[in-house]
Amino acid sequence: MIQALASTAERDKEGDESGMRVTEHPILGGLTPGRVVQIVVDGKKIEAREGETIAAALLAAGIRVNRYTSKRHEPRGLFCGIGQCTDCVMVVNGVPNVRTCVTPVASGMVIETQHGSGGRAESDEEV
Amino acid sequence: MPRGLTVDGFPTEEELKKSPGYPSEERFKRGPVAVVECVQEIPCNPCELACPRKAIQVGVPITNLPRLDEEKCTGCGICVARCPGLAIFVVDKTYSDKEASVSFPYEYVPLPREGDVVLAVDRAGSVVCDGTVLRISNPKRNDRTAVVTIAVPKGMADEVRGIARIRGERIG
Amino acid sequence: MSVLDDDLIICRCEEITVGEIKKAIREGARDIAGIRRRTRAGMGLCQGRTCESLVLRILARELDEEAGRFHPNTARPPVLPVTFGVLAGEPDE
Amino acid sequence: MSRGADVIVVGGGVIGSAVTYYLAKEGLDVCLVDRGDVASGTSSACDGNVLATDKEPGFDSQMTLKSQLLFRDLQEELSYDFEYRQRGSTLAVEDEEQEKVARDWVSRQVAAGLPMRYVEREEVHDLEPMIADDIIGLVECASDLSLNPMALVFAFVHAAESLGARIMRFREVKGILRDAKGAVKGVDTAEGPIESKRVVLSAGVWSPFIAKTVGVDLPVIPRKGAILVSERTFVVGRRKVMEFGYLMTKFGGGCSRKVEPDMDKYGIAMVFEPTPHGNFLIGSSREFVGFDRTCTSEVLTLMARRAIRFFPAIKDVKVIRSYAGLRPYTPDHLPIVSPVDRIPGLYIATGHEGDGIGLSPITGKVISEMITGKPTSISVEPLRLDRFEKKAAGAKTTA
Amino acid sequence: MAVVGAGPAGLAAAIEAQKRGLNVLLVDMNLKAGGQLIKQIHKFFGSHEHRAGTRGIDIARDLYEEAVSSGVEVWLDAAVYAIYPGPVLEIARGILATRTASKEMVHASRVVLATGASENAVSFPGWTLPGVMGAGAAQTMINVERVLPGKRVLMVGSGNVGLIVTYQLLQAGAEVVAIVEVAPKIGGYGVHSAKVRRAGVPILTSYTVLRAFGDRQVEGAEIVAYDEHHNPIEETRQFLDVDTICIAAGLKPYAKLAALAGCELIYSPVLGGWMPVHDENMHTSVPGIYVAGDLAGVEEASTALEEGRLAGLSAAESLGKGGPDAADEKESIRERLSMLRIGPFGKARADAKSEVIKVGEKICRAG
Repeated sequence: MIQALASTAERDKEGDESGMRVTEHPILGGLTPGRVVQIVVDGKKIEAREGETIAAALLAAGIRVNRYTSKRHEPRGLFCGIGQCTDCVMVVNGVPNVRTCVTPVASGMVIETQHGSGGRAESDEEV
Repeated sequence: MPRGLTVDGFPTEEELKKSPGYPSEERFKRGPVAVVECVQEIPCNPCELACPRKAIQVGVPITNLPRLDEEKCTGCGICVARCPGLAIFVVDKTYSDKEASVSFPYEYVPLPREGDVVLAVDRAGSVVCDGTVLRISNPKRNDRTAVVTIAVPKGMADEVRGIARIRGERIG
Repeated sequence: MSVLDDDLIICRCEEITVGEIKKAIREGARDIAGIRRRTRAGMGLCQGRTCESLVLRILARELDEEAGRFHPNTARPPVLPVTFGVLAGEPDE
Repeated sequence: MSRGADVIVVGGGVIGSAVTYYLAKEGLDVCLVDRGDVASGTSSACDGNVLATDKEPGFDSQMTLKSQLLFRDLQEELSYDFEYRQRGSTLAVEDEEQEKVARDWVSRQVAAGLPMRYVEREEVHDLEPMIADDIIGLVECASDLSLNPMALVFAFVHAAESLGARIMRFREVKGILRDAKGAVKGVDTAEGPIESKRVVLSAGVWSPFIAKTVGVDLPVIPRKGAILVSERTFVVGRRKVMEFGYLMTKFGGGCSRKVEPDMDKYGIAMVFEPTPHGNFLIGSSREFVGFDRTCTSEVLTLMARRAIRFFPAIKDVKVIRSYAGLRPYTPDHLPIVSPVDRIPGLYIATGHEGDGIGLSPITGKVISEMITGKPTSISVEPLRLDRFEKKAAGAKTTA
Repeated sequence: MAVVGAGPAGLAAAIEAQKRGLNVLLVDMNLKAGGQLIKQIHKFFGSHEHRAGTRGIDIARDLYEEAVSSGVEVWLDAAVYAIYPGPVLEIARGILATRTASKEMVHASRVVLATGASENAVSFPGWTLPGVMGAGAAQTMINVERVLPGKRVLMVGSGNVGLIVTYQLLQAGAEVVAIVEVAPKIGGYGVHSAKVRRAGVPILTSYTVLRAFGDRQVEGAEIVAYDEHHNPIEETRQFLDVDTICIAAGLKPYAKLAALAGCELIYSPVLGGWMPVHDENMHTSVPGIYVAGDLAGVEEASTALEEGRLAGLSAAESLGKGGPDAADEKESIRERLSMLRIGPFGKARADAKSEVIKVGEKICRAG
């Protein structure tokens, strides 16, 4: 039981403040160190593991809202996780509607919460 | 009031005793034995191949309920980690004067350690008594399914089927 | 049953509600395509991948028919979003 | 046997629904019959352009202008929002050769009373910021407008219903019934006949099959047109933009385009139309392939390529869907809005090709005027069915 | 031959056909091969032939290696967005991992579609809030990405997916507060339910989720029990302190590509909804196009594997490359398939499948 305490403490040490990373796993084993890349989310620098999806990196950082809808301006996040429902889309490197659940992070990637269609104006009616 | 596997999610005593994988009380008296808690006809038979003594038979079709040949079974426990449904246990009601031992699959981290006093749970996940960890076995052939053996008061041998997971919250 | 509140969103992309779908049925929609044309349910980025089966269930219930009577929307290319650039098939400069 | 009606309208597309609306407005008991849902054929597979700019100067463009004025009224009359937007439209001119034809086009249209002008090179990007750098001029038409075609059908249908019209969906008309004297007495449907002394046939490309049941040959054939739909995205343009070469694909001749041969083979011409929902539609293609409504790889590829040529910025915008519709083509590009002289009580309203949406109000109005015996809002002579017979006869004489 | 989808069915089809002498191209839109197997960390059921007792992730790895070593050409990050008569596949390569995606046109004389299934949604007030997600999405997060989707979870649905994902959430360190099941009985295997019950997770049958609470994300859920007349029992209404709601309401075949290819569809509630009609060789109504796996009716991964083999073998046979054992081999695959469709859980699927094949025998001429 003291062991368990230690492993929780280690989590925090690794900078996983939200405690969302699955560092130890009975089947998958310990989380291999892996290369860390920096991404920028809404202007804030965040560390991500190379190869993971944007959605995973955000969840690990405690970010669950990926976008706000056009009509009701409601928050949306990860839903299907397989690139089908397109609810987790964000503006990535200036491109709107990028499916974050299937798109891997890359060093220096600039990610923004998407509002509506992510365009420079919501629709031509609102110009 | 037990409502059965499909409502409560775990088998009742009656469902278990009706199944061909459940040892007789006489067999329990003679030492460790496998308890196969597989009471639904599902297409699955690794238990059959797991046993070196062919003490578990499924046969054809593979939806047959596993049948335990309690004379052949030595309670070695190889089948415990091989059952994909984690539905096989080894119970030794002769472990000591006052205690029985129960072996069960355990796929969580962290693992308990030998000698730890743990919270033993029944099929419904309720803590029913303390248990003492006797063994943790996790050889390669188990493919990451550890088998934990704990000692519990003899009267709990038919109830205890696991331990409460060791979690951060419970520490201290 | 509260889960059928008219205000409940069914099409997550276009934010179309149960109420709007029921209204479309009252106005004559008899299939998924008819609902889509009247409400935009299924016209968004995901093209109905999430809501199609929900719309199908509402149709079946409102019209008291078997779900299997309602055909899915006609499949048309592209079945998943692809850029004009890729579709145009021109090599990148 | 269903209750009869003053008029039966066959076909619940935009033309049939407009006809139904205008007839109901005149107080007639109208019954609209469609084998499926309303707005489920060609009117659900088109764009929402109401353009005068691409019409032949003269009768053709005048008729559109009249229709555009009717739309202004309809916006008030119809309670159902059909996403009416009058933003005008532009035609993109690629080179000096096109420029010459374009300037001539503008002057002829202006002479015919259309609010058009030629936009010089310096002003091109003020009007269309996203358009390709090498576009040398634009033809602008201020009166052109856009709307949602399916919503327009629903708007007509709802208004007609509230005026007492009956809408019979999912009832297939098998043929037209005549009395002993040869006059119309109703229609035959899968669920039995419906009586009426007047029938308006407005079933688009499917009209000839029904007309044939009374021995009428309609020179209407399906011409397939495909459309690409984008995701919701940034503002690429705020109004309709077409390539000037579109006119060439529509009418043929005039001036050439510098395009790969397949572009002309499939009649590809860029048509850009923003919707109020944040996405845009890309057309267009023109093919005679019978009743095949599938989208083909070649056409979609070429349409995407042509669209990028005019709006390079959309290269990274995603296409989420395509569809194709069967436009009712006639040999002289004018619709048939006409009584059938040989069969008293039978009227034809079809053959609008790509202009059905835009011409639906004027068509509906004219048919209602014909049936109620009022003077028609526009001259209907050029729209008469017998013009084809006359032409055929004329051709024979000349030969 | 081209195979669309590198899950168990697609991989098996590709291996089988390649081994029999076809040149096989296997395409998948994801960055990793294996389909849903890459998140199946549990040991599989079935028999020895189906590699029962092996974990899904290991089966995925082995199948992929076998495919590559047998000579199958594999394109990952390759999304088939259209299929035209020919059949010709139009593929976008490099959408996910690169910024310069390109288009590839592939003409194949035989195509196996193994596009799998997608999760059914359940709608309730608040279901659009971040934190409400498919059980599959949560499973991907914990087992592939190694990130918790949340710390306190309500699972909606007690089918095998709901039960297994519940177990795996526990393994990853999350709490599952409860499983609610709208039906009066648990949907999945008893061994799975017993496993999560032992771990202390209550399974509430005849219960439903009424709403998800939260402003920007899930902060709680309200559940209620139903009586036998489907009326809520007010005194059972309760608030659960959860940050995540997982929906496990079954799967539906992902049939859009098959439909675009012109395959006749049939509605089978037992097999997940609309799916392509096929004959006993997995051949569809479109000459040269085969289907396998969840697309051909939602079942287990073991079934998908066998169907994939059958489709690959049938395609090879139709090109004269079946080999001398083709008929026998097909027979034994069919036998193994029927073994997977017996018992109380398999019977309904067996019946539904034979209904499909009965229709298929009429409209699916061999390619």
